[in-house]
Order: sequence, then C-alpha cells, then structure tokens
Amino acid sequence: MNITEILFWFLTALAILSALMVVFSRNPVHSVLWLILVFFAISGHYIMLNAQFLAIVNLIVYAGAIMVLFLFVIMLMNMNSDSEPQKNKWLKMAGTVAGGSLLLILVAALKNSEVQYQKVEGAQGTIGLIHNLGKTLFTDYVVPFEISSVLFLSAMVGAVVIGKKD
Amino acid sequence: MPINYYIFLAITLFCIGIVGVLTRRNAIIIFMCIELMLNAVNILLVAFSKMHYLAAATANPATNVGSEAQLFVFFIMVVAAAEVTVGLAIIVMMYRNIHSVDINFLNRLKH
Amino acid sequence: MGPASMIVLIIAAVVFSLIAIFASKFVLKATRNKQKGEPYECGVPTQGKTWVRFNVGYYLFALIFLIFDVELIFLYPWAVAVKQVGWIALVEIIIFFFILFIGLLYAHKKGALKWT
Amino acid sequence: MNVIILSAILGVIMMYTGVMSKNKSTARYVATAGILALIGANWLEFAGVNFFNIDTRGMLEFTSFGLVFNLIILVCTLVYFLLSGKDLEEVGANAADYFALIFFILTGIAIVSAFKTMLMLFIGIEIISIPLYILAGSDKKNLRSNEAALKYFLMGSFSTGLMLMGIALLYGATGTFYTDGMYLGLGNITVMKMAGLVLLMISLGFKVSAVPFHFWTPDVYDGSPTVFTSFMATIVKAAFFIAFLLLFENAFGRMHSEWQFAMALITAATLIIGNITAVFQQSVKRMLAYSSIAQAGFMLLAIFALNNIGKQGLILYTAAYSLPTIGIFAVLMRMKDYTYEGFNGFAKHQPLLAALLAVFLFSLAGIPLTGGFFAKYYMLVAAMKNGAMFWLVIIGVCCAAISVYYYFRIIQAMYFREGADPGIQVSEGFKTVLVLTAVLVIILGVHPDWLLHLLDN
Amino acid sequence: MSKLIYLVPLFPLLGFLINGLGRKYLSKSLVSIIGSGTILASFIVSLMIFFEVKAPGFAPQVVTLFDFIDVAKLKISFAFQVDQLSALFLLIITGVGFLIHLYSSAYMHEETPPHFARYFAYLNLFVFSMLLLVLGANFVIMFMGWEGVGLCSYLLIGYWFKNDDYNKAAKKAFVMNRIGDLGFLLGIFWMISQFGSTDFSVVFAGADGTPVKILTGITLLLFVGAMGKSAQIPLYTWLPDAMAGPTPVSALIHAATMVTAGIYMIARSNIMYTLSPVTQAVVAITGLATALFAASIALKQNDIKKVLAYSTVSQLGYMFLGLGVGAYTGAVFHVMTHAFFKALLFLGAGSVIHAMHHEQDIRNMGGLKKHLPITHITFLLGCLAIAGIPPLSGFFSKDEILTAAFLKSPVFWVLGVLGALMTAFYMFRLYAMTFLGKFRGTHDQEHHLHESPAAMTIPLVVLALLSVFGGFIGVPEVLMKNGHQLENYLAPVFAQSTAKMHEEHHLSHVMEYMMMFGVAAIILVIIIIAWNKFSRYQKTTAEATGLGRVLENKWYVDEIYDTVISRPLLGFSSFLSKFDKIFIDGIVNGVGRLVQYSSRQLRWIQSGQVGSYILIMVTATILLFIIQFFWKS
Repeated sequence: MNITEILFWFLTALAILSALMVVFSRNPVHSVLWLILVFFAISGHYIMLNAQFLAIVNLIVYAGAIMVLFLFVIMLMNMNSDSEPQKNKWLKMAGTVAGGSLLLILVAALKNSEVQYQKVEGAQGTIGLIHNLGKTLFTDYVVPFEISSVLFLSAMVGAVVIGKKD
Repeated sequence: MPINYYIFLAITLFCIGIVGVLTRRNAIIIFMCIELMLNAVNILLVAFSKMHYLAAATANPATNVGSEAQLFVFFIMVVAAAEVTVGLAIIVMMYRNIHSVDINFLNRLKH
Repeated sequence: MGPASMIVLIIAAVVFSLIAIFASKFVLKATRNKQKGEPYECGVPTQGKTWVRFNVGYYLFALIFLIFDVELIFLYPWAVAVKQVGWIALVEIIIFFFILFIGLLYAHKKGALKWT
Repeated sequence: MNVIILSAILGVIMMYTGVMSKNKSTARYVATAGILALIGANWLEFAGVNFFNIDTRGMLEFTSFGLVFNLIILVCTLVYFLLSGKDLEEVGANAADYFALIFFILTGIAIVSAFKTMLMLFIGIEIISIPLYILAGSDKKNLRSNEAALKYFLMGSFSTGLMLMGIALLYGATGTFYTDGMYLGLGNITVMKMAGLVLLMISLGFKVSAVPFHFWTPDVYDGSPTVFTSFMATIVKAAFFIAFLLLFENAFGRMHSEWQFAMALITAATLIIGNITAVFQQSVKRMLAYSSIAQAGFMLLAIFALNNIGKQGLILYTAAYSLPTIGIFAVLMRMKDYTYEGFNGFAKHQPLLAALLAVFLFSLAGIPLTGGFFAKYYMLVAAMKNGAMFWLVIIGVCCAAISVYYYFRIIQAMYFREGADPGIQVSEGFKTVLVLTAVLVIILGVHPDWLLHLLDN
Repeated sequence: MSKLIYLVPLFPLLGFLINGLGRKYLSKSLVSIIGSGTILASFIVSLMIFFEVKAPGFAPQVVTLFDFIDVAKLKISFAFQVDQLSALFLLIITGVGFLIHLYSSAYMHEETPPHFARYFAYLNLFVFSMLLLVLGANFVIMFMGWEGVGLCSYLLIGYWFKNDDYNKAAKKAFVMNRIGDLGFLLGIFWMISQFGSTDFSVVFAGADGTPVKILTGITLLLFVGAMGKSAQIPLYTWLPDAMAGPTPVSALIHAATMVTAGIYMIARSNIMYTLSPVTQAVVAITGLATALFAASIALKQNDIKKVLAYSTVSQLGYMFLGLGVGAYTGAVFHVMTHAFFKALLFLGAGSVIHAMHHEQDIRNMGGLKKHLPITHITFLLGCLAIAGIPPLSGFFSKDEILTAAFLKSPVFWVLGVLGALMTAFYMFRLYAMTFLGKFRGTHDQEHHLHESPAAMTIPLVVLALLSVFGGFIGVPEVLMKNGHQLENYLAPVFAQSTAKMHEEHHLSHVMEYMMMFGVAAIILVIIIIAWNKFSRYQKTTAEATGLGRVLENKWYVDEIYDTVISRPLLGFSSFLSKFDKIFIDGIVNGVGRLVQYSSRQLRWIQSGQVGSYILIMVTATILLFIIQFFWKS
C-alpha cells in the first residue's frame, strides 16, 4: 500500500463513517458537524483527484456557507435531540432496507461496468487548476454562467418573498 | 486506484443519504441528507473527470478533457446553494407557523 | 508537489498542533478553581443554557449572504482567467455583477435588509 | 435565445414593478404586455430574426419543434395571465414578484425546450423548479400551502439528486454531457449507461408525475394556492414533458428498445392509477390533480413511442390539455365550493360559463371536435405505429373511457342538477377571453393541421 | 350536386348554433321554424343527391372538404363519402328526422322558450352527428359522429333533468355507449396498424388478402361498438331506460338515428365481415338472441314506451341477423321500413301520451279509438306493418331477412319466426289495450281527451303512408320480376361481398310462397288472439264475473292460450327481466364497486407522508433496476 492508497482508504472511511453519523445522530447540531466532516473528507478526495479548485470551493460553499446556514437555522429553532419525534419503527426499518437494497443492486450492477479497470491517477493533471477552469468557464460556459445568475435572482426573490415577515 | 472504488464510494454515500431521507422526520436533517446525495454525485463526477482525462492524456498531454465535469460540479454547488436558500426559507416559514419542522406534523393535523 | 504530499502536509500540520495541545496537558499541572472558569472582564456570567434562539432577523441576512457568497466564488476563476480570455471576460463579469446588483437593490428596496 | 433572454429581463422588470408601483394591478398589465412581447420575440425567432447572436457552443439548439412548443406555452401563459391574473394578486402582497417568478420559469422552459447538454437540462429544470417551490408556498399563513411547498421542495430536491446521479453515471460511460454524444458509446448498451438512463427516467418521471413517482402531485396541487396549481398542472407539466422527450430522443433514441418496456410499465401504471383515483375524488380541484396524472399518462405515450407522430401529438396535447385546464381552473377559483355539489345548477345561473366549461371538459375527455380528441388520437396512433406492446393502446383506450366519467360528473352537476346560485361575478373581459379560449380549443379539434404545419418549417 | 354534400350536415349545424346561441331571444315559433327548416333543407339536398346517385352510371365519390391532419405519414381528411348507401341513409335520417322535428314543435309547446330552443338545438345537433357518421369517408369521421350521437343522446335523455331517474338513465346510456365505443376505437387502432389508414377505400381494398384472423379481430371489435350503439345483448339495457327522454327524442333515437349506426357501420364495411365468417356467425347469433330476448320481455311491459323500446331492440336484432347471414340489402331495407313504422309508432304513442296528460301505463288507457281517430288508424297501420302483414312494408323486409336466414340454417329461421310471432302478439296487446275496450283512466283524463294538433297528426299520416307503401321498393323476385329495386340500387355497395359469397342456392318458389304466407297466416292468428284477449282487458281481477256467455266461451280459448302459450311466455319474460335487473346490472355495479374499492386502497397509500412517498419511489427505483439489469437479460 502506498501513501495514496492509505490516504484514499482513510478519507473514504472518514467520509462514510461521518455520513452514517449524520444520519444516526439524534442531535441535529451534531448532524451538521458530522456533515461538515464529510465535506472535508470529500475535499480531500478532490485534492487527490487533481481538482484543487473544487476542493476549495467545496469548503467555501458547503462547509463555509451552506452548513453555517443550516447550523444557524437549527439554532434559530432551538432544536435538540428531544424535540424530534421518532419515526415509526417499521417505517425506519423499511427505509433502511430499501436504501440497503438500492445500494446492493447498484453495486451488483456496476461492479461489472465497462470502465471498472480504468485508473484515476498516475499522471498529474492540470485541468483542475483554477486558471484552466476559469478559462473554460469564461469561454465555453458563458451561457450557463449567465443563466445561473437568473437562478440566483429567483432564489433572491424567493428568500425575500418567503423569508420576509409581513 | 481503479475507478470502481470511487464509484462504490459515491454510491455508498448516495445510499446513506437516501436512508437518511427515508428514516428521519426532521425536515432539516432530510434536507442535509439530500445535500449528502449531491456531494456523492460530485465526487463521482470528479472521479470520472480524472478518469477521462487520463484516458485522453496518454494521446495528448495538453488535453482539456475532464474539465467539463469539474465545471458541472461547480454548477451543481452553485445551484445547490440557491436551492438551500429557498429550502431553508420554506422550512423557517413552516416553523414560524407551527413551531415544528416535523414533516409529518401537518399530516397529523389533517387527520 | 503532488496532491498526496499536500494532504500529508495538512495531516502533519493537524498532528503537530494536536501534539502541542496535548503536550501542554501533560507538561503543565492543571489547577482548577471556580474563578478560572469565569469570563474575565467580559460582562456578567451567562445564565442558563448557552444554546439560545437567535433573533429571526439574522436569518434573512444569512439567506441573502449565502447567495452573494456563492456568486463571489465566480470571481476567483475570473480573476485568474481574465488576462487570458481578454475583454470579453470583463463584459461577462460586468453583466453578471449587474444582475447581482439588481438583486441586491431589489432586496434593499423590498426592505429585506432592514434591521427590525 | 430571444425568449430566454427577454423573459429573464422581463422577470427583472417585474421584480422592480412591485417595488416601484404602489398600484396592485400595474404588475398585471406589465406582465401581460411582457408576455405579448415574448410571443412576438418568439415568432420573430421562428421567422429567423435573432436579437442576440450568442455562441452557445452547441449547448442550446433552437429547433422549430422547440419554438412551436414555446409559442404554445407562451400563448397558454397569456391566457393564464388574462384569466387568472386578478386571482394571482389576491394570494399575497407580492403579486409582482409572483409574475417575476413566472417569467423566470418561462426562461427555464425555453431552456429545456432547446437543451443539447445535460448541464443546460439541469440548470433549466432547476430554474423551473426553484420558483415553483416558492409559488407553492406563497400563501404564507396557510398551513396547507406551507405543507405543499415543503413536500414539493423535499421531494423535488430528492429527485434532483437522482437526476444528477444519472447524469454522472452517463458521463462516466460516455465521457460527454452532450446528448448527441450519448450515441458514441453505441453498440451494446452498457450497465452504467443503463443505470444512468433509469435514474434519469425516474427523476423526470417524478417531474411529470408519472406513477409511482406521482405522490407529491395531489398533495402539492391541492395545497398550493389554486391559481398556481393551474400554472403548475398545465404549463410547467408540459415543459417537463418536452424536456423528457428531447432527452430521451436525443440521448437514448437509438437504444429505444432497451428502455421501452420500463417506459411502457410506467405509462400503463400512470394511466390506470391516475384515472381510477380521479374517479373517486370529491373535490374538483383534487380531481383535476389526479386527472393531470391521468393526462400525463397519455403524454407519456409519446415518449414511449418516440416517433414523429408522438412528437407532433405532444405539441397538440400541450395545447389541447393546457388551455382547457387553465380555463376550468380560472372558473373554479371563483367558486366558493370546490366539490362537485358546488357546480349544481351552474348552467342555470351562469349559462355561458357552463357552456364554456362543458367545451373544456369535452376537450379533456377527448370528445371529437375538440382539441383533446386529436391529441389523444395522436398519442394512441403513435403508440400503435410503434408496433410493440399493443396492450398499452388497449389500456389507453380504456382509460380514455374511464376519464369521461369524472369529467362528465361536472357537466352533469352543472346541467342536470338543481342548486343555489354560486354567486360568482365575472367581468365581460373574462368571459371574452374564456370564449376565445374555447374557440381555440374547438379550432384545434376541427383543424389541428395549422398548428402541426408550423412544425414543418 | 354531390359537391354540395357538405350542405347536408351544415344545415343542422347552423340550426344548432342559431337555436343554441339565440335561445334567449328567439320566439318559439321561430325556433321551430329554424329547427325543422334546416332539416327540411338537408332533406331536399339529400333528395337531389339521391336522384343523382340513383341515376345509372354513377360512381361513388369521396368529397374532401379539407384535411384535418396531413403531416408526415398520417393523413386524416374531413371527407364525405357519396354513394348509394350513404344517400339512402341521408334520406331516412333527414326525412324521418324532419317529420319528428315537425311533430316536436307541437309536442313540446308547453316548454318555456329557452328550454324549447335548447331542445331543438340538441335535436339538430343529434341529426348533425348522425349525418356526420353516415357521410364520413373514413372511420375517424365515422367515430366522430359515433361519439356525437352518444353525447347528444346523453343530453336529450337527460333533457328533463329535474328527475333523478332520468339522470341515471342518461348516465347509463352514456356509459354503455362508451363501452361500445371502446371496442370501436380499438378496432380503428388495429385497423391503422394493419392498413395504415382508416379511409374506407384503402381499408376495403386491403381487406381481401388480409389474414382472416386479423380481420376477425378487427370486425369483432367494431361489432362491440355496434352492440353498444345499436343496443344488442349485453349492452342493450340503456335503450329501454333511455325512454326517460321526451317521446319525439325516443322516436329520433329509435327510428332515424343512433341505433341504426351499428347497422350502417357493418353494412358499410360489409366486405370485412363477409371475409370473416366467425364474426358473421357471432353477429347473426347475437342478433337472433337479442331479437328473441327483447321480444319476450316486451310481452309483459305495461309502459307504452317500454313496449316500443323493447320492440326496437328486437327489430335491431333482426337487422343484425340479416347482416350476420349476409343479407346486407335486407338489413338496410329493414332499417328503412323500421324507421318508418317505428317513428310512426313512437309518434303515435307520443300523441296518446300527450292526450292522456303524460300517462304512459296502458292499463290505464283503453278505448282511445274514438277520441283519437287519426292516431288510432295510423297506429294500427304501424302495428300491422311491424307485425309483418302483407303487403305492408314490414312484411317484405322481415321476409327477406328470414329467407336469407333460412338459407343459412333453418334453425335461424324457426327462431326468427318465433320472434316475429311474439312481435305480433305484444304489438297487438299494446294496440288493443290502448285503443280498444273501455277507457280505464280517471274521469279527469277522459274529459280532456282530444286529438292532437295538425303538426302532430300530419307526420303520423305521412309516416303511415310510408309504412304501408314503403315495402314496395323491395318486392321479392318471386312475387314480381325486377320488383326488388332496392337491391339493384344498393348492388354496387355490396358488390365486393356478393362476389365473395358462395353461390346462393335458391329456394323453390313453392317453398318460398309457403314460408312467406304461412308465416303471415300464423301471425294473423296471433293477432286475432291478442286482439280478442286484450280488447276486453279490465283493470281489476273482478272483471270475469260481468262477462257474458259468449265471452265465457272465448275465455275458454284464452285459458288454453294462457296456460299453453301466454303463461310460460310471460313467466319466461318476467324471469328475463329479472335476469336483466340482477345479472346485467349486477355486473355493471360490480365493476363500479371494484373501481371504488381499488380507489379507496389507492387513497390509503396517498397518506400525505413524505417518507412513505419516497419509500415507494425508492422501491420502484429498485424494481426498475431489477427489470433493466437482471430480469430482461
């Protein structure tokens, strides 16, 4: 096992364990914190996959802004483990079984996928660097870029219309 | 590292997200689990991006293949942020009205 | 410097700082008294739980902040790429920011930025 | 491109109309003028005049099919504004913002009717969905509206997650996001491609409320303010269908036989469940929600068949389904009682409205000489010409027969029962627009050719 | 002239629009002039077309007005077929339709002007739909008319909508028709997949050479449509219930429009039926069964309109029998004669009901002979015609069908004759109880008895003349050389079928005479029995005491008749009507209950819980994956 593999397994284990903790913590605040840990692990993966820019964006957007907002809302509602009523036991079990079977099916199907032996590392890539992405974004992706601003506008309208107290 | 490992990692995270959506009742947690699903997709896309890059780079080291997937991930993050804004606004609106974020609460009111 | 070494570096940094923290625990002899735990010259001690509800007024700001935060992300690649791409990138970002500004102005006019 | 940019600009204008003008109705007039401008712009683009010359790098392609579809959508929106604009003002204090959101949705619709890459599909669908979540919850003090918004939002985001997973797997298999590029990995269909395809089928099936991904539909349609239900059930639904069709035609057309069976199952389930559940609804609004599922079953036939007739049929169906539904909702909104009993004796007190409603219901039920007949006929012929799976056509015909029952319940209540005056007030303008809509519906039923000939351009 | 064919349906449509839109402003007389005038105009145009078509050397034409759809490979034209068959039906529809309109203007005079106009508007729309059905040059247009008449019948049957029963009847009619339409539509779709078109010319040309199995499938599906529209077992129950509508509407439905649609459709697509013997057998047996079944039920009905309704069902059964045994001309002939005498009988019944102030129970009538002389005479003629007394029209047409049935199988003939005997019996029971004997109604009713106005009696007289003399266009070869003008006239339409059918073995003349007049003689006997029995009908059971000696003797005959013929027949009849109530309605209700049940289950799933919804979504996802990955391959 070389260092990359060790790192991969470490980050993977971290991501999966934290993700499980997100689902199973009783306290919403803990869930948020675990989720932030997932994002860190995923950012680590990004770096290993030569997507440095995305790693940073992931931290800024998800861990830095979105999760803070979640935490903020949870604080706002003064939520803790007691306040959440538990779901019907059977429904919980059914949900877990359904999710588990989906996982099984997808793994069973994709384990023989056509790309299974392709490697994802070796040569060093430059595509994930910010100047490369920036160039592509501002030449080839102008249309989606500008259109996404429309999305922001509608989100803004939504925040104001729904969030504002009448 | 074969791509398969990344596929399985992504699918696992994705399914954990689904299980979360199915088993929790707190709207905020459900929403967080959906974010988890989106992140699973992101990591899969980035892994595929690298994979296609490597496949193309043997022929042409200066290739730009794979950057489209990274930009896609970028857009997913951006759109997710917009979605979070609206989603949290809706959750808070409901909280203001019934002081609960239990997704079955309203249902109980009905019956 | 490859990505793996970068992560090793990060982990090393974390480990080193942890070592420092724990070393102090072992080296120093911990003294515990009531006065030590109290805030020093920072007003009155808190009463009850510290997890209290925030003012709802914050939250609209937070929502709007999130949007602008994400929009700001677009600036990084732009700043790096503007030289390569040229004036067209300038036009693009101006349009983008104009739309942003419209949004901000709208929120302001709607009174969403008013502190109530 | 004209429509995408103009409607975004109009959205911005509407945002500021609300801020600038104190008069409530200003927004409605501006919005109506705006939609007229959009129709003009779309028509000009159809005629070859482009206001903006933007290189989209092949991400968007404006075909005559997409443009005709847009034209129908815009005309439907115009009718919607004219009929329901006033009700829209009554939902909350933010009428202008609602109009702005609707214009943003139109931007999204124009995008999904022209996309050639998964990125534009994703962004387009999100631009449609996010404003919809807001509109569903626009009645802020109403718990049912809150509930609708929350449910729609959570389930919508969940389906977005599925869609993105599908796109990611497809990218892994083919190395491109361009729908045409999905062809490249041809030959034998691979596992990953198939997994992506199924996930996309599910998420888009969710958006068009195909069974068994339809559960959000009745709850959301019922809970949302009626004026937005009308918009969601017609224009938006048609838009998702066009996205569905374009995606499956461009990306997966050549592996048609691989997914056809699954599609047939979904279609059959949608037809059967939608129709049967609609039969026993007591509220007309809820019945319309279920009937929209049932109608979706017919539209799904176009995707199942994936041939030219199906494509034309979808265009026809969009018009023949949206216009009557908008009309019915416009009248329904003015009723106090949403149950069938509320319509008792309607014909006596409002003979004109009752007659127009009857025309609309005929169209929905697929009675000849209204648009709905040829729409359904096209769908069934498309499925028929497809050759495979005749049983689906049989189910379709049976369901068309069942649907008559619940649509005619309204007619029966209106004409054959006695009831108190519902006491609704409608302006002459409203009546005129409604009459024109009915005339349009009948023209579609007598001479659908003029619409379809636009496609030959 | 045939270029002007579009005028024929256009006039009623205009009438519908004018009356429908102007119902608040038009006076009643104007409404009736517009309503009847448009039909008269159509009739005149039809007449001109008929003479053009009748002229030798006429070739069938397809007049295309415009194309509904002409894109890609799909082409549907709004085209009219002008040939001998459609021209004949045009005449029947517009001619009889006009008389019924005329009659309606007097019959409905009590209604308020808007209602009156609405009624006429529906009536015009009805005629329009029927004309569309008959004129269409492809199955799609035919289907439009097909749906249209179903819709109009729904509107007209529910015309007096205050009564909830009428509502139910209207709904029943609509639902039954829809079931039939389903079959029809499926047949059309199958046709499209087989022939790639629904144009008559394409389909019929392609029928020869198509595998018989496919043809059988298509024709059976089309026949399901015909069963619904033409009220055959098991989809007939709507027709008697549909009597809830105003009497002229019943006349229109039964005589001129609607129910003949199924006959027309099969006659039109005769070649397809000729080529699939299985379907033919099914048609013949269904027709025969319906004829007997309905006739036996009619024996015991006391509602004047119900008797006529069942008699229509029964007569329709004869027409299908004719179609099934390949006597297409005979079936069309019977459609025509039936249109005359059934319209006459219904209008006559309407006149009676009118006079009796909406009394429909024949037990409360009797002795109307002297009060309603014109109605009485015309009604009697109608009864004689339907019973098949030579030389009235019913005799010729029924005889033609029965002869053809005999050629196919003597069993058909025997059963057919049995039906004809029952027809004679119940018709004269009806006649006798209504017009003969003593009046059994209230004094109030008796006081007000009066003959109907001229607008009502003129149609009666005209129809009576037609019923009497209408048969002479189809005199069988045996009686008169070249007497069967109708057959010569229609020959081109059925030419293809005639060529396909096996060489007919003709009956000997003696045999034919015997059958013809033997049957007529037995019918006459039956008539006399019925006449005698029911002209002395008394409401109470105490009636027997007051009868004289001579009558007592007759009673003896009647007793025998009663125990040997009448009782079993009547008992069987009541059993059948019970069977009808319990079994058929049971099936209909059962289907309804099943739908209701499953709907309730589905609503339970629709619990409003996001978690369960997504759980179902995920389960469905898993299923789809299994189907796509593991099951299919």
